[in-house]
Amino acid sequence: MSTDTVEPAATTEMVKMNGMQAINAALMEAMEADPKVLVLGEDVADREGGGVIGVTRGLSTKFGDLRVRSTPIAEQAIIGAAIGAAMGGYKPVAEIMLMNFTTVAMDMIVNHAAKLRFMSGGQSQVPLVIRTLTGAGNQTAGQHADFYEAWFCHTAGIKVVIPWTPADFKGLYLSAIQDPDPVMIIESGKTLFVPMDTPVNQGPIPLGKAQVVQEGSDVTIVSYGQMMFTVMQAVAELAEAGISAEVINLRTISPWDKEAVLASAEKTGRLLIVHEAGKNFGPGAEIAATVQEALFGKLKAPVGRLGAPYCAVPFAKKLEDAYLVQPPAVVAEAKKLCAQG
Amino acid sequence: MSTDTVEPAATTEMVKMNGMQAINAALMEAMEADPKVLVLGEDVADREGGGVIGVTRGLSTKFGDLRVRSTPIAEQAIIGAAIGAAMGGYKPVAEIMLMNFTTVAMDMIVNHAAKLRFMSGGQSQVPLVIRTLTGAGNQTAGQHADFYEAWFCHTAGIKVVIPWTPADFKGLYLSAIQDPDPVMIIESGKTLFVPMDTPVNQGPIPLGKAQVVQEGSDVTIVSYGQMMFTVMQAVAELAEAGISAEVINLRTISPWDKEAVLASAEKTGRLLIVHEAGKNFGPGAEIAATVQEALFGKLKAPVGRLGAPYCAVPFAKKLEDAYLVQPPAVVAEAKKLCAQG
Amino acid sequence: MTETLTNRASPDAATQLDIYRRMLRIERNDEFTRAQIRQGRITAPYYSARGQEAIPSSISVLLNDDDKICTIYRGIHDMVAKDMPLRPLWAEISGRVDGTCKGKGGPMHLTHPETGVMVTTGIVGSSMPIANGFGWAALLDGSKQVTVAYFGDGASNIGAFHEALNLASVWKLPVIFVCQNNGFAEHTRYENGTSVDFIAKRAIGYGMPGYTVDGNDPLDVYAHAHAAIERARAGEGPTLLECKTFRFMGHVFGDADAYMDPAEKEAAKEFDPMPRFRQKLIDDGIATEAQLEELKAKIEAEVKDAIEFAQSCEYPSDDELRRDVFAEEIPA
Amino acid sequence: MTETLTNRASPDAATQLDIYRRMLRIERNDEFTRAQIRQGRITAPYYSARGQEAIPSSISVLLNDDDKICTIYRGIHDMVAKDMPLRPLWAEISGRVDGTCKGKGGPMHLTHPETGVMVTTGIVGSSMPIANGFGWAALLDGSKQVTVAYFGDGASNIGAFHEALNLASVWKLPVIFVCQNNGFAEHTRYENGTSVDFIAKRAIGYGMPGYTVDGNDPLDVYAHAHAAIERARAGEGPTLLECKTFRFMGHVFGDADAYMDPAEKEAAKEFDPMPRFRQKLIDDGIATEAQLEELKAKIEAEVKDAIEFAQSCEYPSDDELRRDVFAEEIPA
Ligand SMILES: Cc1ncc(C[n+]2csc(CCOP(=O)(O)OP(=O)(O)O)c2C)c(N)n1
Ligand SMILES: Cc1ncc(C[n+]2csc(CCOP(=O)(O)OP(=O)(O)O)c2C)c(N)n1
Ligand SMILES: [Mg+2]
Ligand SMILES: [Mg+2]
Repeated sequence: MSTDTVEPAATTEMVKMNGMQAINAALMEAMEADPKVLVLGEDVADREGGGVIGVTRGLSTKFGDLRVRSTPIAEQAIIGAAIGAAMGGYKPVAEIMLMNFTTVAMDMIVNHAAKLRFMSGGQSQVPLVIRTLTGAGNQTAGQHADFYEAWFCHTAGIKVVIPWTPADFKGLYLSAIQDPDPVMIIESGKTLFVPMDTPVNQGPIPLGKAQVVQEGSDVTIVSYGQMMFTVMQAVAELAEAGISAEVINLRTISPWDKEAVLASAEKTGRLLIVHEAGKNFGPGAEIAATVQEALFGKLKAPVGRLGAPYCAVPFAKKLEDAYLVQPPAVVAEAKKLCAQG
Repeated sequence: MSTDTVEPAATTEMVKMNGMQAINAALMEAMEADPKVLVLGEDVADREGGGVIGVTRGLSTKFGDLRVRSTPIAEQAIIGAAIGAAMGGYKPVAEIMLMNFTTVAMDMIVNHAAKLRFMSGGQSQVPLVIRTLTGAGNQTAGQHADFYEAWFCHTAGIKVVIPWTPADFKGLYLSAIQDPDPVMIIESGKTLFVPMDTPVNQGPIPLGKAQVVQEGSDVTIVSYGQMMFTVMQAVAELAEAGISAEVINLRTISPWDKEAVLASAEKTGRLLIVHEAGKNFGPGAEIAATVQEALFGKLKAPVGRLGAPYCAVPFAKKLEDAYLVQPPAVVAEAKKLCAQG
Repeated sequence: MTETLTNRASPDAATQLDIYRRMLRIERNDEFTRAQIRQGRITAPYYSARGQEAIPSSISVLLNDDDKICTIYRGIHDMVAKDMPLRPLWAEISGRVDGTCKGKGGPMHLTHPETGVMVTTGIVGSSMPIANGFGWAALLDGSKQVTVAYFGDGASNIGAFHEALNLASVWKLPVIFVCQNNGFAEHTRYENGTSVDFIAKRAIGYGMPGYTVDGNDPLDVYAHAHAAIERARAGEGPTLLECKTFRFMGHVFGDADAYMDPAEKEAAKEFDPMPRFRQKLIDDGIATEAQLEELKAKIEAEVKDAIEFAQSCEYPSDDELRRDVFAEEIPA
Repeated sequence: MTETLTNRASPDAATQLDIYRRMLRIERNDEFTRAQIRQGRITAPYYSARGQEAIPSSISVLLNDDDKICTIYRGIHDMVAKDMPLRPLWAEISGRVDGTCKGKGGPMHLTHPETGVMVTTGIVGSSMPIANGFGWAALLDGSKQVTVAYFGDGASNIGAFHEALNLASVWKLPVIFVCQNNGFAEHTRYENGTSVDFIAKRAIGYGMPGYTVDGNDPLDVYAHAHAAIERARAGEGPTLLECKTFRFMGHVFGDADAYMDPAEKEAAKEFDPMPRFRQKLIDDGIATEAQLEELKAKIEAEVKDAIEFAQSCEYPSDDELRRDVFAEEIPA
């Protein structure tokens, strides 16, 4: 499905795995290679089942209970401990079980993790990875499925990554863990569960670089996380309708790959951004605002954005389906753009 | 200085007051008129001096210690108590001393205050006002001066207001207190301290409506809060250079007055947004993204944005000055736009 | 251990029967809920409170309709104990527009103000700070209303617990903090996340009474809840009740309990409040076997009626996404 | 009251003198800082710790350079007690590029890793969760390092305190939680924000030792800090020390103390640790008046040198806004 034009695959030998397995493999590899890598979070150790859905399974057994620590339910304490350990020379991977629970750790993330290097004039560094999971689709309703990546993109000093494929997970985790600065990795709903072909020896994928998944000529579609599945469905339909879409898997939302997006939008003359986060003041706004400025007069249509409506995530399946951007909406919006210019 | 084309002044009798006095007057008036209005926050009662800078002075003496309550340092408890009291039929005005401290109350604000009406299918309402203060300019450095309005604008279910003049404060507070939904009012640095002519009987100013402060023909400048002072200085300089700027004081950032901004931008053909919040993924991005779409092909120049650079607020005065958008930057950007089209 | 109550109130026979009625209504409702999910008839994350029935039942007999509760994702038992009607409850967890929240909230965010079910939160610890606000409102109203904040043992380790209990004590709020200590926070055993042997001891740090209670014994819960509610209504302030119990169905529906020693669950069965209290009522001559069977039949009929009702209801229209965000509908 | 220490360590004469040296360095530095601000020579929000000198001084004599502290906006005394050099400190609060944080952090965010000054936070309560991380790192390193988390009495009411103390206890971290209880949180008196008579009692809720200490008495602070540090180095876990003291200069520079009864401040002067401990050293023959005057002169010279140094330094270039955001400079 994917023609990766950004970096060559590390190997041609492929294996089917899902996102959870890829994260687990990345953590295993990183912890083995570097004794400074740590893992902490609620239920992450094997005594507690290696994570509520098993992503960290096997780590504490292999690397010991001091490097892989289950925590009380106390997200401020989790991120605080990770910050201190990071400043103390370690590379902690801290889990906040769901993204909505970052709300109780915002001080630690925003006022401390993201700022300590700057406020200390470079004396401190906080090489911390925050893992968190979110996404609608399982009727978990208003407090368990929000995408707040826009908040963290707006916060100077922390990088924001949202992988799509298992290869993304493996490669982006490997890079994030070795990055000298805080990185938040948002695991997006079904990206954890869908098995996909993955290079056996997938190595690091650079942060800040987007992946051109498919080249096209009529419209550029930028997306990330589980919305990529939606986009790929839509793109197949668009192809049948004779519309050639270039698809970009953004991977890192902040700092985002302006070069890749601008190059593609300039080429196709049309850009559509699709994300699960709310459209209003959402991450797509920054991309649209940047592109309209950089390519003023060169676009055939205004930059389009699709995102969640302005409301909490609803419970009823019917409403949840209406809440999420679905393939027909992507198709319709892309066609609308292609009808212009 | 201002030609208010949005609503007529409530009276022509004017008095000089500053923002603090205007808020105090609004609270006095609202509490007198409606016994359901409450005030809570750290040090807000007169025993504690009526607020660390005295904004709530006199209220507890007049309305009693049960309606005006100083709290422990516990922002989750403050917003939690305000939510419960609001659902219990009251109209609390909760103070979070500085905007950076909203980070410890994000769960209460985002997962609860903003969502309870929706999640309860309309059974609950949370008529709550959150007051908070922020803004660079006093060398309070990295953890005391951030503008995070973009976070709350991105959060469905809470309105975000940033007043500029004392009249704004009086009028917007009166409206916010009577609004049936949560409203965050961000008090922006020197807007509290600069005395300005204010209608003696300033009544409510509607939320969601912008104010056209000055009409112009070459470029529209949208701003709010203390950045309005910067913009007004720049506009005077632009006038000398023969550039006629239309100035919009946005007042409510979410939901923002699309109609007013689009009408003005369509008229002048050029739009510049100026805010103190970080430019990257900032509030201006949403406005720019919306306008480029609505006015595609009708603008003479791309939508311009000015905001803080991507870093924490620095301490040294010299760096703080470089961090803040200054009048020359506004002038330069406006001229750049006016050189196009 | 923690504080000992001196003046123990005892429920009379009728009250004991009322407690049991509430327990059975919880237990039957839970059974039917799990069955419906198992059969794929409803799709919803479900946190069974099987085993914890005695706690809210013994408290709710002491509450009026206008007394309030703030509860959590594992809270349907608290609502049912508060006599929330089952039809809007089932319609809600079935995602129907006649649900108490029009299908927008679902099982983790059920509310029903008429019976005092004010807030159900999915965020650990967040029931407590909000409960304080209802307590403040009661003081302002000059009413004698009390508010119960339910939460789990794991929640006693999060910041919101601390802030809420401190504020409630300083403000002398009429709030009862009820920790349903089922020994686990998701997969983590009590002692691996909690630094004190009895959560009730934390009350010392807030200058309020704290009691560790046998949460499987309705009489023990009743006695302590009675004292706490009296204290709250008298304007003397909050109380922390730690009710020790067990959750028999794991954390969430589908949880295989792999982190738990099966012997532990076996051992806990001996203290399962349902058969024990039933037997006690019979032994004490408070009810006959036949009467209890009749009660069960009545309750099951109520649950079945609610399920049928729910299935007959419409799904919400997509316009609902624009409603209840604000009081005023968001324009399309 | 709270727990009583049985085995009290006493500082020898040299150590007492070292404690006093640190106290005097704090006191002199504070005096000069306030003078410079008053004269408009530096512009910075300043939270004087005048009155609290004994606490970090009596603790720091027990610490090594590689032991760490995490402190707060009112924390320059903690840094000076830890023997942080004054030149980079003054350059920092003067906003110069040779400041320890290149002028980017200022007085509320000073750090100096070489002397173990790791974090200074402006957010109430936030020193504690981060201190735990250094404690965890020490366990991983297999070192005997300890970390001291300083905070105020008001901070003991915020969620981060609770989460941090619970985690530290469950993980048996080598962290000392030192509450400098000066009786006020901004304008709020202790008892109007705090629900317990002694903050040290909260340690009961975390299964750790908690002591209420006379924070104006270096010997009392020393004895308790000694026990806490020993315990931490022995791998037995954290301790909560509540050190009762007074802040003589109000909350922030410019604060007129209107919320405070002037008689209260007057009464507190009797317990001002500076003259008291000085007199004690003389009375006990540990130092002569002349020696102490000499010490004072030496310290004042050091402070003056630091001030002059700071004034000779350059301001940071605007490019600094693009540096230290990430390890890699942000492109212009
Ligand atoms: C702030 C926050 N962190 C984590 C979670 C995920 N979570 C849901 S329930 C739960 C365990 C709670 O345990 P306890 O308080 O004992 O309640 P119980 O489920 O046993 O009734 C956790 C960690 C959450 N909902 N909120
Ligand atoms: C989370 C948060 N809320 C509020 C404030 C504002 N504030 C700064 S200092 C202070 C008082 C702190 O009192 P205490 O902990 O006793 O320390 P002290 O200042 O007395 O040393 C407050 C409320 C803050 N910095 N952080
Ligand atoms: Mg539990
Ligand atoms: Mg204090």
